[in-house]
Amino acid sequence: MPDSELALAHHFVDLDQQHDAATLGMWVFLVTEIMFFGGLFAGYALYRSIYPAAFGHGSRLCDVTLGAINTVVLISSSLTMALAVRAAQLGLRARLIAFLAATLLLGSLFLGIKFLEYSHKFHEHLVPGAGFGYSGPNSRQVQLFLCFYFGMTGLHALHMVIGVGVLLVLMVLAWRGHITPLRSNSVEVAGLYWHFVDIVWIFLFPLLYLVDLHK
Amino acid sequence: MTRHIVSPKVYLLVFAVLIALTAATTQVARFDFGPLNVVAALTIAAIKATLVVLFFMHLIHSSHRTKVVLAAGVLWLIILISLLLSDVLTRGWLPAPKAW
Amino acid sequence: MVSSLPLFPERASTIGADVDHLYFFLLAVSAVFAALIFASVFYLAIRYRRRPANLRAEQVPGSLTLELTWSLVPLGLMMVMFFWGADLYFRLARPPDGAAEIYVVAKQWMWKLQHPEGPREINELHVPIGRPIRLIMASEDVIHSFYVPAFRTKQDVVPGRYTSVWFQATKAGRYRLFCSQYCGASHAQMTGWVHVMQPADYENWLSGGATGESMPAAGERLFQRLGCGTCHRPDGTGRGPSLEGVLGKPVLLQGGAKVLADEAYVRESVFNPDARIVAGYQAVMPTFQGQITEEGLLQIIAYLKSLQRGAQP
Amino acid sequence: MSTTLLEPGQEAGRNYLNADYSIRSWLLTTDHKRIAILYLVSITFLFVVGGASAGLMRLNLMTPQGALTSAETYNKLFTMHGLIMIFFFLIPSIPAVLGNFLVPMMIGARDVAFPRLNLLSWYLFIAGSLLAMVSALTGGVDTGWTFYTPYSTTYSNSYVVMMAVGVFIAGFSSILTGMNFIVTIHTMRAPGLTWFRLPLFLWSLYATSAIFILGTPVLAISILLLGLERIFGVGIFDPKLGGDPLLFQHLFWFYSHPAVYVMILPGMGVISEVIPCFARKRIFGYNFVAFSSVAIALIGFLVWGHHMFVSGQSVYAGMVFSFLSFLVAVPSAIKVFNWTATLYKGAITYHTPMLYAFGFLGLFTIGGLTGLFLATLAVDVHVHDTYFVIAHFHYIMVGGAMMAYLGAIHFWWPKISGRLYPDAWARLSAVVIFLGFNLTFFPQFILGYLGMPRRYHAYPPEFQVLHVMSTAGSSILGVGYLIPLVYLLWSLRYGRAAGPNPWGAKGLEWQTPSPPPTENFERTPVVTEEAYAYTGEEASVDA
Ligand code: HEA
Ligand code: HEA
Ligand code: HEC
Ligand code: CUA
Ligand SMILES: [Cu+2]
Repeated sequence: MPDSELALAHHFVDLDQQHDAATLGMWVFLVTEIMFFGGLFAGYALYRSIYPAAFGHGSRLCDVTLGAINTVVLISSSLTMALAVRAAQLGLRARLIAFLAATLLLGSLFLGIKFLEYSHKFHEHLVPGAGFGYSGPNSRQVQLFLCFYFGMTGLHALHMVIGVGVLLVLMVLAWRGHITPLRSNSVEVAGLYWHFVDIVWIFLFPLLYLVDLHK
Repeated sequence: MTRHIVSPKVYLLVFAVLIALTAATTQVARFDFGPLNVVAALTIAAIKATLVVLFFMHLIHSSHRTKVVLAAGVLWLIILISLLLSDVLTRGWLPAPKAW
Repeated sequence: MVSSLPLFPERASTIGADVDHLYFFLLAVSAVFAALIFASVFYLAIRYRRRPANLRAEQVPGSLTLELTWSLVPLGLMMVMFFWGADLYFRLARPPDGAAEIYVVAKQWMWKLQHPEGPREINELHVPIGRPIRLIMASEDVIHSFYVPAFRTKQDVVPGRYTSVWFQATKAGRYRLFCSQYCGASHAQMTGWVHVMQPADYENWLSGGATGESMPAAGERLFQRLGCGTCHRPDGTGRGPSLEGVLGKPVLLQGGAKVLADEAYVRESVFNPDARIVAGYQAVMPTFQGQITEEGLLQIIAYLKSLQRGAQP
Repeated sequence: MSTTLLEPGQEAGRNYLNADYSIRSWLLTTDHKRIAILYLVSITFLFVVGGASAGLMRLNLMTPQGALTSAETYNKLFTMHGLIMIFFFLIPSIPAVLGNFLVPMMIGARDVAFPRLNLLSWYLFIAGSLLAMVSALTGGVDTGWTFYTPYSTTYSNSYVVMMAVGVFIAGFSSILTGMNFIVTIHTMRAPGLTWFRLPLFLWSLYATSAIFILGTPVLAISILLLGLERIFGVGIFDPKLGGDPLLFQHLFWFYSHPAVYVMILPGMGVISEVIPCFARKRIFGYNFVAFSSVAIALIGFLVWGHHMFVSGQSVYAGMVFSFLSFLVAVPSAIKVFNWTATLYKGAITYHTPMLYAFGFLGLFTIGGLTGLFLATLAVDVHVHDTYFVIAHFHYIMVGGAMMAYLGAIHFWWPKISGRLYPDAWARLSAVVIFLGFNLTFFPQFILGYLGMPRRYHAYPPEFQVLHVMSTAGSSILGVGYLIPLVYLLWSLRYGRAAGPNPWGAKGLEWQTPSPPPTENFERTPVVTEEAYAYTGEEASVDA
């Protein structure tokens, strides 16, 4: 069967329509993601506006260096992802696999560093709940801040894990030669998702790590 | 089919700017501008996000429709946050009565 | 049987009549428009039913004039509703100066009320006619809502903060008090009575029932017991500012901001003292969360207010 | 009687129903029509469950002491009732059943854009409703459908987490449906089918989908946070940490107010199809009706705070929200007037769907107008959380949306099943439902203004007469709902074959056989005329 026939699902008229539907679908999905994280951002905005001091204190508990490194790692992974999409559209299979692998690696690195941060917090008894051990000023509202810290970065990390899973699948598909210029929608759409997750982090970094850096 | 293939140079340039802005936001945060701290942090983040959206996510080459979809998402987030804050920030406005 | 079919609630507060008038206005507008629509639908459906003399519909073009009319006329009426309602709402939200205060603590599933003069009540509230009363309300657990239909007023009682509601009763009698925010198993039992009395009767009741100490006195005892007085000395020589006369005045904070010292501010100062620091002082005040009950804090507030008036209890 | 009709038992050609009879072919189908049927069966069951709990509630409220059930049971009943009716019945009703069936047919496509996601959305729905049922059977939830914190996070001793997960999952099913509709309507319209030739039903579903996309995720995250807080005992709503109980309310209503428009917009779309068909008229003011759907969806997002006028929300925010609530009523008014005007100079027949449409017009008007009472600040202070609110939303949701849903089922049943139902029975049940409905819910307006609070399992004796009236009405209403269940099932076997277009209606879905073939159309249709291009001479089965 020619590639164009393999690529077209039965209910679409042509490939253009199919591509259109796939990308529009992904963008619409990303809008739902914006609103999903949006609930957390809204809560964050509320509490930061009424407890500015406590959010400053809380922010000082975050490791800026690790956060900054992770930002760079994630932005780099976005670059490799963009290059992977390009390779897929041009049909450069070897490059596609290489860039996907690079993205996967960077994504895992990000998760590793995140895990390190979490375990630090855990050892320092900075996890909200019964064993919470922070005794500085505003300790309850600092706990509130840390709820946001864990909630937002945790949800973000969950998205990363899903993204890593998607990358694995794509690598297998690419390996088997199922990704061709006409059948590259999946890579393109996964790229959109990956970049979105990157954007979320771009906002989380200053909002969680940098609040009180000047003090 | 109108799929735009972007040169890797563009991607690398955008990447460089993003890294520079990351450095910038960390540096800016070392100074205290009072209430402008958040504004500065969010502005830089917004610029970075815009770059990612425009170039990595090819919004710049996408249809009008895609742009509207994304704009709706952003606008709705702003609605959520601003109407929420319209409650929280104005709660203290009503002066308490003189009773004592 | 008919006598037990009530159609309209009793009314016993100054604001009640205003709310009812607005309600009648809304009823009238609604009746007119509902009638208009029902009548048109009935008339058109019958007049243009398909029958041998009317087998064929006649297409009519749209009309911008009509569209504008039926958007703008309702809009205009709705603006009347909005401004009228908002004006009243604002009045409901702003107690008049000099209102008498009664303190309310809600918990699953009862209302605890205390008059500054001392009497405490449970699920019953005695108030005089003709005097604005302001309730300052706190909850020990979940959200409740203080609702007296005859007063046409209602306010949620929210844990972690104070809310308040005011009314001025106009008619002696006994009126139902409901908890109108769902609060758990016995939500429907969290009801009581408001007894509206002639001022003289009320005074009698106050002095007759007042066996307990007054709220400011209780507050003062608490103030001493918790050691507030060690830092907050009347002359301001302690580690904290003097609290005499602080309520109702603007306080200058560290960083230059100003805040009006109201009940909520005292609450925050006691439970979360680091949130806002008074200019010229250190953040050394410990939090008293978990050490003071909602009622106790209200007593301290009553005490601080009494310092205000200069009248030592 | 037109001669194109088949006799009972006579098979039409190959169609989506007889394409394959195996269970597997149903459970793994990606055909939007079959998925619609799957939804139809599931939500009908859930409606009966929700209705039965309403029945028990009404029985309990016959006496002031609430003698039938304990307080705990009553609280679980109205929570179940509200949650099931809203999340598992009314929200999916028109969109997931008729929307799934009709969207591709109305635009001349073979399926929705993402058929597998569509099936997934049904499975999510089933998973969510199973969790809800399990949590109900194993002990129940007593938070009210609104899940207000801190009661739901800390104080309730019931299966809140399981129910929350159920609602969370069901939310994703709506998101998938919404995504599918938006993408399908954007990318898969038949040649010639421009936006302003779309049936108004699709405009309303498009607006509905926009709400699904923009609103549901916020509900999802707030429910998720609520569940986490309940599991871990610490979280962002906790007043002990300085958390603001109003935050949850804001997030909840940010979704749940727009969600009420999710429930009414599709119904409005149905009315916009039914009235032109049985009046044989083009709809009056097509553009206004179309844009008012969009306007409702958009402005509907700006008014959520009107549920919080006495919650301790800032007075100023209250005023903003009240003002905006009035604005959002204007597009609804526009629709009502345009529908009425459509009757003018028509050739009107009183088929069952049309009777439901009349019922909708009347009851939605009353429900909507009483919504204005609630949007009026000072009046809402008095009637908030009383039976006035209960009456308001049942007028809109049962009187409006439910009438529209039944109207839609009766309108498209011949298309879905290929059969006609007995019209006399259908009209009778429409009348019974209308009467029973008003007897049930009109007294509740009076109760509400008298001050009867909602969610009370027992109440002061002076309210009894009105409550008894309401209970009496609800039993009539229950019977009214049973009749269609019976004759629609009956018609599946014994109904006369319907033929492609029994009503003489316009629209692409009527140009294909009933029931439609799996691929909907033999060849992609080309659209050359406006929607509702009725001339007045279309033939239909006799009324
Ligand atoms: C399908 C569902 C649906 C719909 C469409 C609506 C529509 C509206 N609703 Fe309703 N509402 C609910 C379902 C719905 N509501 C539910 C479920 C609750 C309670 C939730 C809970 O607490 O459990 C609720 C509660 C609720 C409240 C909170 C009450 C309280 O708790 O105190 C308010 C307050 O403003 C409100 C207002 C409105 C308004 C202004 C409209 C408007 O959109 C109505 C617009 C329609 C019209 C106005 C009628 C048609 C117009 C004319 C006939 C023209 C003539 C008009 C004029 C002259 C003005 N609703
Ligand atoms: C789509 C939404 C929807 C629908 C269709 C209904 C339908 C009905 N509702 Fe409901 N209702 C809500 C949504 C809905 N409701 C919501 C959201 C709440 C708020 C919950 C909360 O506070 O959290 C509520 C609350 C609510 C209350 C207030 C409870 C309280 O606050 O204490 C009452 C009281 O009368 C009530 C009654 C009814 C009745 C009689 C029906 C009838 O129309 C139902 C009729 C249907 C049937 C009866 C089923 C079909 C018949 C049979 C299967 C035969 C068998 C019947 C019996 C065993 C009786 N509802
Ligand atoms: C260890 C000393 C200390 C104790 C004990 C203490 N306070 Fe304070 N308090 C302070 C200081 C210092 C400030 C000013 C700095 C600040 O705002 O936190 C203050 C501020 C306040 C304020 C705000 C005053 C203003 O002028 O704006 C109030 C109200 C208050 N305290 C009430 C109390 C009450 C009630 C208690 C007892 C339950 C108490 N304090 C116990 C030290 C103390
Ligand atoms: Cu307290 Cu309801
Ligand atoms: Cu609403």
